[in-house]
Amino acid sequence: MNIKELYKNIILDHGTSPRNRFRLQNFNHETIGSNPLCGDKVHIFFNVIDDLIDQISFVGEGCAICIASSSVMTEVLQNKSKKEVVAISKYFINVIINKNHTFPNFLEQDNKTKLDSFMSIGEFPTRIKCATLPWIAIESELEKKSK
Amino acid sequence: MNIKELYKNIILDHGTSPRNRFRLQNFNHETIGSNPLCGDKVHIFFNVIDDLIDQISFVGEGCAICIASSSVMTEVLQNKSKKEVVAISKYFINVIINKNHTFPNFLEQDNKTKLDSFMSIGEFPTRIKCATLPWIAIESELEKKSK
Amino acid sequence: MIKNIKEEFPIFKNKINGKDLVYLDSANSSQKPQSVIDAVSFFYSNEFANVGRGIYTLAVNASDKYEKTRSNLKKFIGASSDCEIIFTKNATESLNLVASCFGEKFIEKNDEIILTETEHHANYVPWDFLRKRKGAIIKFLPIDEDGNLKVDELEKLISNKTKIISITHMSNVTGAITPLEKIIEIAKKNNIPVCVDGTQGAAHLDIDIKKMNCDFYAFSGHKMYGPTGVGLLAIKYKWLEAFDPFMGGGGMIDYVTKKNIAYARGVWKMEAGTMPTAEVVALNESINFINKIGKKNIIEHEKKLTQIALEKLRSNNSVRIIAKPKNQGGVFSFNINNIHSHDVSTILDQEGIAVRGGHHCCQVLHEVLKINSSVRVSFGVYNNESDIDALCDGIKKCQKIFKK
Amino acid sequence: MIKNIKEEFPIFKNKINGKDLVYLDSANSSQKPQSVIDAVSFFYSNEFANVGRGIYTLAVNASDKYEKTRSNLKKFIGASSDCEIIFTKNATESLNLVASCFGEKFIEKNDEIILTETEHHANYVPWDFLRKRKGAIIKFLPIDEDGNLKVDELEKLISNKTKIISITHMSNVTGAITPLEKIIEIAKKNNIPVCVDGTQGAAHLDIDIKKMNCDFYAFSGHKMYGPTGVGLLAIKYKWLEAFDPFMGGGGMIDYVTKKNIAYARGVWKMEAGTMPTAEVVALNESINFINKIGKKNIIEHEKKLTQIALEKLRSNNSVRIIAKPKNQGGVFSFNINNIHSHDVSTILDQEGIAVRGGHHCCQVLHEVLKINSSVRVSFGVYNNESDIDALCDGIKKCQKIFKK
Ligand SMILES: Cc1ncc(COP(=O)(O)O)c(C=O)c1O
Ligand SMILES: Cc1ncc(COP(=O)(O)O)c(C=O)c1O
Repeated sequence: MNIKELYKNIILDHGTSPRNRFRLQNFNHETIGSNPLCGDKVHIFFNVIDDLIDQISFVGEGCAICIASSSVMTEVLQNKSKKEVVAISKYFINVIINKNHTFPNFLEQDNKTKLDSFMSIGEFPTRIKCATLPWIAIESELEKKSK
Repeated sequence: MNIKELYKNIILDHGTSPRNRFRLQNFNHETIGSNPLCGDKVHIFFNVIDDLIDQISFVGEGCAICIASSSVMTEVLQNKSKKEVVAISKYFINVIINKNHTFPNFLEQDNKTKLDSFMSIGEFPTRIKCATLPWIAIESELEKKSK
Repeated sequence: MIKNIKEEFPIFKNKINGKDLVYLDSANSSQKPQSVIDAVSFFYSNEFANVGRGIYTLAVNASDKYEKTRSNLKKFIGASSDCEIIFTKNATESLNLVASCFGEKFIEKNDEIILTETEHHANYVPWDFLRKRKGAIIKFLPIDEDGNLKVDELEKLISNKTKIISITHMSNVTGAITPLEKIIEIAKKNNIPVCVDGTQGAAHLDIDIKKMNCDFYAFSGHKMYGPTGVGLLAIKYKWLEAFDPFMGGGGMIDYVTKKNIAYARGVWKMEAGTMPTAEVVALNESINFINKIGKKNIIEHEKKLTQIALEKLRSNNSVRIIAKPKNQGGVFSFNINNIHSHDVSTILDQEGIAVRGGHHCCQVLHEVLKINSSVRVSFGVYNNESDIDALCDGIKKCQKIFKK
Repeated sequence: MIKNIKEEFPIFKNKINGKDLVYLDSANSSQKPQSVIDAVSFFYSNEFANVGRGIYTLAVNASDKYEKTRSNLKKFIGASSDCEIIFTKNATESLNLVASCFGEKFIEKNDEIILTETEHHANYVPWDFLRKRKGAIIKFLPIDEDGNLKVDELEKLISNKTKIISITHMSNVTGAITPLEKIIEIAKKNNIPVCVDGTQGAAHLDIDIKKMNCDFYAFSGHKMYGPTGVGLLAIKYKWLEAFDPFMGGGGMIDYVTKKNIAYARGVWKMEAGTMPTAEVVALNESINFINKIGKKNIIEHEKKLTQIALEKLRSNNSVRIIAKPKNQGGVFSFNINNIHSHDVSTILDQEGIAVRGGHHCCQVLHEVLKINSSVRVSFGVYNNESDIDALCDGIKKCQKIFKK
């Protein structure tokens, strides 16, 4: 596995120039994901209107992979329903861990490409958590609220 | 080193039929020596009159070497002065650990023989404590009182 | 399979005082098979790194191996998903951890702790700390004259102040196997958590933690053909959640500021500092070794040896076996009339026979049995009938030397 | 002598990701020389027995070897006769022992403990337990912007409530060597005991405990070319006498009855249960290894490498070394502009270079320095200039990959 595979253009782009890295003015959900071992920490804000994510953003510190994953997440989850968020999250984690490609049919091709660019992280076991951190945080927030 | 060297006649005799194993009626000193590791424990009683040990006895539980050493001690220290007790004790410990034979000139030949029969214990390092236990106890009792 | 197993243990190639080594002290610590010894060397020579911290290749692989031992241990003891395994330095630390963390949160003045008269000091002294520090009360489940626990008296000992029961899986002196099912059933009926000192059980008895349904199970690597320096504690997850950490340091924190410290969750909370990495990695080979032979075969082998030895020793009128438990593993203790256990041990040593004399860290038990000390014989997979013959000859030698 | 020392470490015969291993993480744990690895194997293969309990030949010899390490360690650190060494499982346990035993007896509500901003979590979390449990107050001796402790401010921090000062011998992040003489002089003037976290000192700095005159000195075997699973605590005998035991179990008792328990004296009181026997025995070879090369040569070698590395790295404009201590050992940390330490670590790993990214268990220090994490480089005897060249090339690779 070439190291350049890991730091692909999309990851490098989002990792060093992340999108939506600010605190939302209005939000009705927030959640924090952190990895004490390495110090990665992201704080995610999102606003749900009529079961759809209207706005979503994040702030935080972390490695390029964690920041890129958070940034890509905020783009991909725009206008998705809670159910879709969970499905996409499962897809993303599956892509990395099991290289499983059966993707949710509502997922747009360009978003799928963004997510798939994280695939090679599966080859770097200690970095998997960096990528999944924001996704696990948002999943657990949604599960909590639906209980 | 033959094991029979260790369990010589004197040690075996005193170890299985110890002398002076009872609690004195009158005593002005007592001291306890114990080895938590193996459970050996001897309680020594003695009565000092005009700086001389008038009577001395012991009770306790332990291996043949510890019991023999206590028994021999009660015989050897009879009528000895405090100073002589310390000198004999040092001699005994030296016999075992350093095989050092320069003996106090006041020590009777038959008592010396008894003490010297413990010499081969030096070859069995874990058993040295069994033999020195009562001697160290009486030494520390005398040191305490003379402070 | 067990027949040639001695060959896998390099120590038996050595002579002790010119004689073949007859090792009858496995309850103290077991000898190590070549595969375990090699695993330590291999790890240091080719794969060493500290676990859990670095993200470079060596560190990742070391962490994987470390965690692999943990998951294999879970299988080995039949842990269900609500049970975790913490690595400690020995069974003693595991028991101290339970007593300290449980005591800190759940023991108040006059609360009661139930132990038994057969406990090793490792399962008494840590509870005594709570007696001294918190004013707790310790009650001892008694034994009968044969060395069997009087389980029928347990309910009488239990009160609404009883906070925990901590008992050994097998006595390291008499070999009595504790009727855990009965005891735990009574405890659970009364809603009392149970800690099992499994130090003698791990390599010698059937273990099915799930069925057993205990809350804690403590054991040591070095008594199960593994390296020294590593102990284990199986612990129900709910207790892991409830407890504060036992020690503080690197690896067990969530975040640290000058004002406050938050702890990591799960097993990490209890594994502070650099762990016995090589030891944990090599312990996996001990599990493999035991599994290869099969627990069932081991139990059978050791029981059989014990029965043979007891029979032979009983035919010697000067030998008194100190207990006669109903259900006995591969351990028993005895005395020879008028010869102290340490004299026996020294004389046997001259014949290459390693047995332990003394109270075996069970002073209460010896007090109850009204003896000062005893000679212990304990078997491992590598023992065979010729070891028993050597023991019998050695005992005769003791008697000869002590016959005036 | 140091020139060919790498050959004594078998791990360097392996390839990491197809490259020669460049190990720059000795502050985390050091690699092991063949002599130490062999000592473990030899002990298990020929001499293994549990120490301190049996009186048969194997057990006696094992105990002798165990105690030999203790006496050699005393020489190694220049301990005087009023100082003992306790074996623990790691430096973390040593520090927990001090905090717990000292705290139990001598810390009351509002009493003050002085640490520094550079402490490893192992020398902060155990004291935080006392803050939580006893209402103690922790004060931090600050550092200046270069990472030097502001020793001049120590007297201001001291009050009549100050009960203990606990400080590191060397920062495991910046490599800053603590001016212990000054600090301990001030402490002693005020009658305050001093605990030194010597984990980074043991294998890398001059140690003369007697001259240093500290009350406690904690360190770890695995960071001094020794096995995992064994830690050390040098402790003044008067504290050993004053403290209650840290853990309870076999080997640390004087006698035990159902009503009461009396503790053994001396080091035994603190060594409960089966100790890391093989590890302690093998640790003797680590001391021999260090002595063979000579502490003076080691210090010189590691200082030189550090200076060379710092010079080379400073010539790279994108690299920021996070501190600039006056007196520096073989450790430093840095960041590359706009690249996170973990990304650096992962990319370097592909080149066979082992460095650690993160906060290195020093979150307070990183907070004070206003950085989230850093990449740490730490040297051992086996490093040489070509390792530094590899590091510089690796850093350039990081920059290339991150240049869009
Ligand atoms: C300064 C310092 N103190 C304490 C420790 C803890 O040492 P150990 O993990 O061996 O317990 C370390 C190492 O991690 C350290 O660098
Ligand atoms: C029944 C029992 N419990 C606890 C222990 C303590 O085990 P360790 O010394 O490995 O901590 C032992 C062994 O000495 C034992 O036999």
